[in-house]
Amino acid sequence: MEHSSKSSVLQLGLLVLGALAVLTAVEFAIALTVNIWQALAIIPLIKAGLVFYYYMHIYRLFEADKDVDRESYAYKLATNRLGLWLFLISDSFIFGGLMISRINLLGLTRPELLQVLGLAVTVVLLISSFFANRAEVSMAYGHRRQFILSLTVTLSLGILFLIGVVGVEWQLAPFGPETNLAGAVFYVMTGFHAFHVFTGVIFLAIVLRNGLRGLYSAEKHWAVEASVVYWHFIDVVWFFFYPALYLIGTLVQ
Amino acid sequence: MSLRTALISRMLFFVVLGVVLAAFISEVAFRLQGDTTSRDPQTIQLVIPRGTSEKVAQGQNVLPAGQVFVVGDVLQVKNEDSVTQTLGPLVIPPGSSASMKLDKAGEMNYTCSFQPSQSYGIEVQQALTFGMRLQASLLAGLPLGVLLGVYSLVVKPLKPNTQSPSA
Amino acid sequence: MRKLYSIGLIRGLLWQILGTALGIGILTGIRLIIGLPAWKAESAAVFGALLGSLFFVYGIGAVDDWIKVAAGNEVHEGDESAWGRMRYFGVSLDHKVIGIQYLVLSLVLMVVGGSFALIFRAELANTGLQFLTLMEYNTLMSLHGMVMIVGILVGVAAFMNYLVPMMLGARDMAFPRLNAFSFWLAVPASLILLSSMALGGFDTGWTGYPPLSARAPVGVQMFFLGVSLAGMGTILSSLNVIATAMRLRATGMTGFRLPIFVWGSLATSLISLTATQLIGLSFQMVMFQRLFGMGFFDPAKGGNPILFQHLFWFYSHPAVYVFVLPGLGIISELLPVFARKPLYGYKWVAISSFAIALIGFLVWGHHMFASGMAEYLRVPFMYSTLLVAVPTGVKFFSWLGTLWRGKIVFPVPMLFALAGIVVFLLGGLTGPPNATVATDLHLTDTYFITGHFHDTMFGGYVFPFFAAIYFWFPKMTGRRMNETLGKVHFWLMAPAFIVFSTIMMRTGLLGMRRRIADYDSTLNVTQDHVVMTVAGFLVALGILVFIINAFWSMRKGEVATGNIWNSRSPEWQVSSPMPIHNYDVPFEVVGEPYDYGLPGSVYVKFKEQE
Amino acid sequence: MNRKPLVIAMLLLVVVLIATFGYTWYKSAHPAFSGSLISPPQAAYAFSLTSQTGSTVNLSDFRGKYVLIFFGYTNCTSECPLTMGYLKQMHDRLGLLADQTQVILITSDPARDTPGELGAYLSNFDPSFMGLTSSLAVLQPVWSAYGVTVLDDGETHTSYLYLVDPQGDLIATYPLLSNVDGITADLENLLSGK
Repeated sequence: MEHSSKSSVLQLGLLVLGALAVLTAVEFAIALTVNIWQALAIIPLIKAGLVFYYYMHIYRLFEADKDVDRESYAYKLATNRLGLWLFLISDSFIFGGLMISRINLLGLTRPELLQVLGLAVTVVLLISSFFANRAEVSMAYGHRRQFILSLTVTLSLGILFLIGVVGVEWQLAPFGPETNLAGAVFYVMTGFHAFHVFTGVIFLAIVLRNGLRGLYSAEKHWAVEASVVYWHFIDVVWFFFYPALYLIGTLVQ
Repeated sequence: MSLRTALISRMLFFVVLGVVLAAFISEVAFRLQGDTTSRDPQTIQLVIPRGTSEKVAQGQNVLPAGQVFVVGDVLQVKNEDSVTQTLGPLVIPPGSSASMKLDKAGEMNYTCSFQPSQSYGIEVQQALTFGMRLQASLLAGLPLGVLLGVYSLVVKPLKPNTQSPSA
Repeated sequence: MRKLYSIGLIRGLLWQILGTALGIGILTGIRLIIGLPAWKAESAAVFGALLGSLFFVYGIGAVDDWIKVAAGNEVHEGDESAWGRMRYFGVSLDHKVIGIQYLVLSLVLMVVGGSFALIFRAELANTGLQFLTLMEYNTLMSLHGMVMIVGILVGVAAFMNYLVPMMLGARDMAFPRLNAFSFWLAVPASLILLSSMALGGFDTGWTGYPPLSARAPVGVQMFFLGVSLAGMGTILSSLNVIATAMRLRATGMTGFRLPIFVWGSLATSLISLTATQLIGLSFQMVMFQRLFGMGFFDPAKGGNPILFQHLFWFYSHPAVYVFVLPGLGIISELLPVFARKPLYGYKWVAISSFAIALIGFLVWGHHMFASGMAEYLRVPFMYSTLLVAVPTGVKFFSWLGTLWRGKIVFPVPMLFALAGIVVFLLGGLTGPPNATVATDLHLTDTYFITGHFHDTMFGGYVFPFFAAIYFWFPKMTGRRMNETLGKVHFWLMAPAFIVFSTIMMRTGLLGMRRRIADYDSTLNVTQDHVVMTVAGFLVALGILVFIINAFWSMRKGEVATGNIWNSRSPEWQVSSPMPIHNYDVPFEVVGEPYDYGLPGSVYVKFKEQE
Repeated sequence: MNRKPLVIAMLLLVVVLIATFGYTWYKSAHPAFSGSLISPPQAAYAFSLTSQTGSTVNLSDFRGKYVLIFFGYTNCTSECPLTMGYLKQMHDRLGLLADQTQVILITSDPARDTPGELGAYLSNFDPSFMGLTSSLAVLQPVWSAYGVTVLDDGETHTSYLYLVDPQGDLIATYPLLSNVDGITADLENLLSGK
């Protein structure tokens, strides 16, 4: 990132957000009009790819070590990145298993949910992801005020998402976990995801607090990067869960 | 070409190779096997001959009590009798024909008007489709390809310094 | 009292009790507030156990450093050498200490699980029910399975933790705190697993298939929860191993100069890192079904019990490779040392571990031949299953090639390694009949499967495990284990076990179903059961000898600080027991790892020697 | 950071869109008929019965409309209300196209189903639905013509929906309680001339 100026990086982040927004809109439109599941399965993959590259900087994993000294910060940082990504891989198997269960149990039907709310929380999480990226970039360039600002926005949007799903959707849903299969699948999927969001919020809150106390610098801010990458991962999971729960297929009678 | 891309393309090549091999073997075996339920869905006609209703009224059997189909078959009932006949969801006016698509596997007993027993048995079997054979080829081909791929790394290393355990 | 409290383990247990009580209280309170009937044993037990395990991990101090970091303070690895023997009873960040802690926990669990086996083995010695009720039998039988499996997982983690950093020349694992955390998660998990006996037990077998497990007594919840928690621990520790092996290798240690054991550990960790999540998920889904009435596997609600089997076996088949791969690695480590010859076909063996692991992901279906999958799809699963025999065969070939014309010596570790090969061969050869659909439909759910499974587990894990203990005991303690007692242990255990498993398969072929408390006397297998029981107790006796030997040698064993096996592996080039931070001077890898007996060949070169 | 991936992603999106709408166009160009077609179409038995308003109604009055005929009775508790509910759903989904269709309920229980009864019953569903009854003598031939067996208590034994095209020919039948999507799609396709 060193070879490009901060403004250009932020600009790119905004561009990516725009692309993600377009993709989401298209997704929604397809669901409302022709509702072809193949399309609704491919679009999340595209979104995930964008986030992996631009927000989660997956390519950093493959950068050769500049510094071979085992005790150096750079080397440990690379090791930490590897560890975090290994954890994400492992975690993605849970969500993969949930998706498989959903496909196996519900097929091309979906639970009866509030479309507006679904779209709203999705957008909220998307924007929070953008601000998370903004926070990390700002930190990488040592702009602390902007970092704090963006991180606060991310955090509050994350909490908003939680309220939207657990506080509103769970209460308004016309079924309980025991009512029918759709209910069971809906609550277990959103439940697992909401739990991850919750942990992410705590993580971000800790980072924010320590950021306010000025513990991070442009050179050393692994905690910031970790929390932000984790947050993006949660967002990516939702890319797949949103169509799976709200869009694909016909309503369960 | 970086080491990573070299490795990925190598593995991809062998996975494809494995799947092709598996598919070949599977298809050959399949042909030799000569499976009966593997035909494509088609339209099968059932003709109700003239005078059926009278015979049925006397309790005679005119038509077989049932028939076997594969999923996707279309059963077309042609009514050459003088009265309206029914079979399950079908109503067939005289001299006309009606058809239904059998897209669920299982055994059904439809009520009908052209059997003394008032019922016609329809057994729909899951056809051994190409899709399932493809699935099978993938299930067998993937591990085969992986096996060949990893051992190829020993036989012909990517580069001298390349067998890092991430491979 | 204060002194007692300062011991981490005791502190942790106290906190766990506190947490469990608190959890039960909180849950009951919540139920009161939202106006449900206050007392529901099931949810109370689950929530209590969950909170209890969290409290344990907190109480023992496995998360203190993270809390400090979160609070924005600096953390340092304290000097633990001062603690002396107490290090083993509390949180230590030293991978060697954690490895030994794992080892002890593993032995304890396997002794417990084994004693369960002895109990119902005695019950089975005769037809009819002697001294167990059906429920007791089922509980013991199910727990024997899962306790042993957890024990094996822990044992695998033990050697991966102890050996991998040493063999790589690393100072410690990549994430020491995570390492400690994942171990201390395993302790409450084991306790919860065992506590299922107190809560009515369960009668599902270790597989816990719904709908049976959806109706079983509350004990099954503890079983699910315990396994899920243990799974978390495994995932984290395997993450650690992968990161360590990829990042902390000594200079010059390229992929094909890695010790075979590290290759095996990598393959193992790859599986447990990813697949373990799915067994956790499947178990949690059944827990939710029981707690919240979700209908995943309940046909009455449109659920699909087969889905559970898919999720379950997607982990549980690769899991057996998790158990055996490190064991096979240990065999490959020891043979060259005692045959004084290079390991035959090193690269092929190294890659074979990976091949087994990767193929293992795609064969889970062969556990479901009898449970209604599309007939045509059985064939590819059969094929891929049989394919696993190829890399395994490569390993056998390499072992034989290594022994061929070697100057073989037979100390106890070598004996166990050889026994491992023989027994694993028995297990391996009885595999294909189970993999072949035509025969499996007859063999499934008989003692033949059980015998096959025990052969693979003993040959692939138990014997190499003991070999490893006898081999690396001097590294751990600075004293070597008593040879004579070791030989007694071996000659009690190995023949007895081979008789045991062979007879087991015979009864299976005669029609003895697995997992049943009683059998028909007209099967004419009663004598076989008697023989099995006797053999089983002989194995147990051998292990008793081993335990005595271990405790005795720890104090009075012959002092062995040098390279007593005259091995090339780096950890033997420094004095035993291992220095606190492994290598005071880093080494460089300059040659092939297993070139035993080749004049002038060097594997590791310490910097000081330049 | 290069922008290539972004461009690729957008291109992918375009591809997906094209594929999606190509696919839907193809589907709509080749509609599948979910009812069981009767070929060649037979002239539907032309009846003349009394509607719930008391006026006399002939099948020929509905030339130019697709007519869905259903035999049932107002005391029926299971199938009939469900079917009428489905038909109501269909009617609503068709929207403007709906007035090119006519739903007719012919009673199988003239003893109890007076025009008033029918009117009250149908008012639960849709004002445009028409309920027809008459004397047993008049109804008998209608029932037999449509292959409907009526038990003494007025319960129909085998019951279907009959689709009559604008020329007054019987072109298709639907089993009762068949899902509403099929019927609706068929009518939409027919009305939009596909």
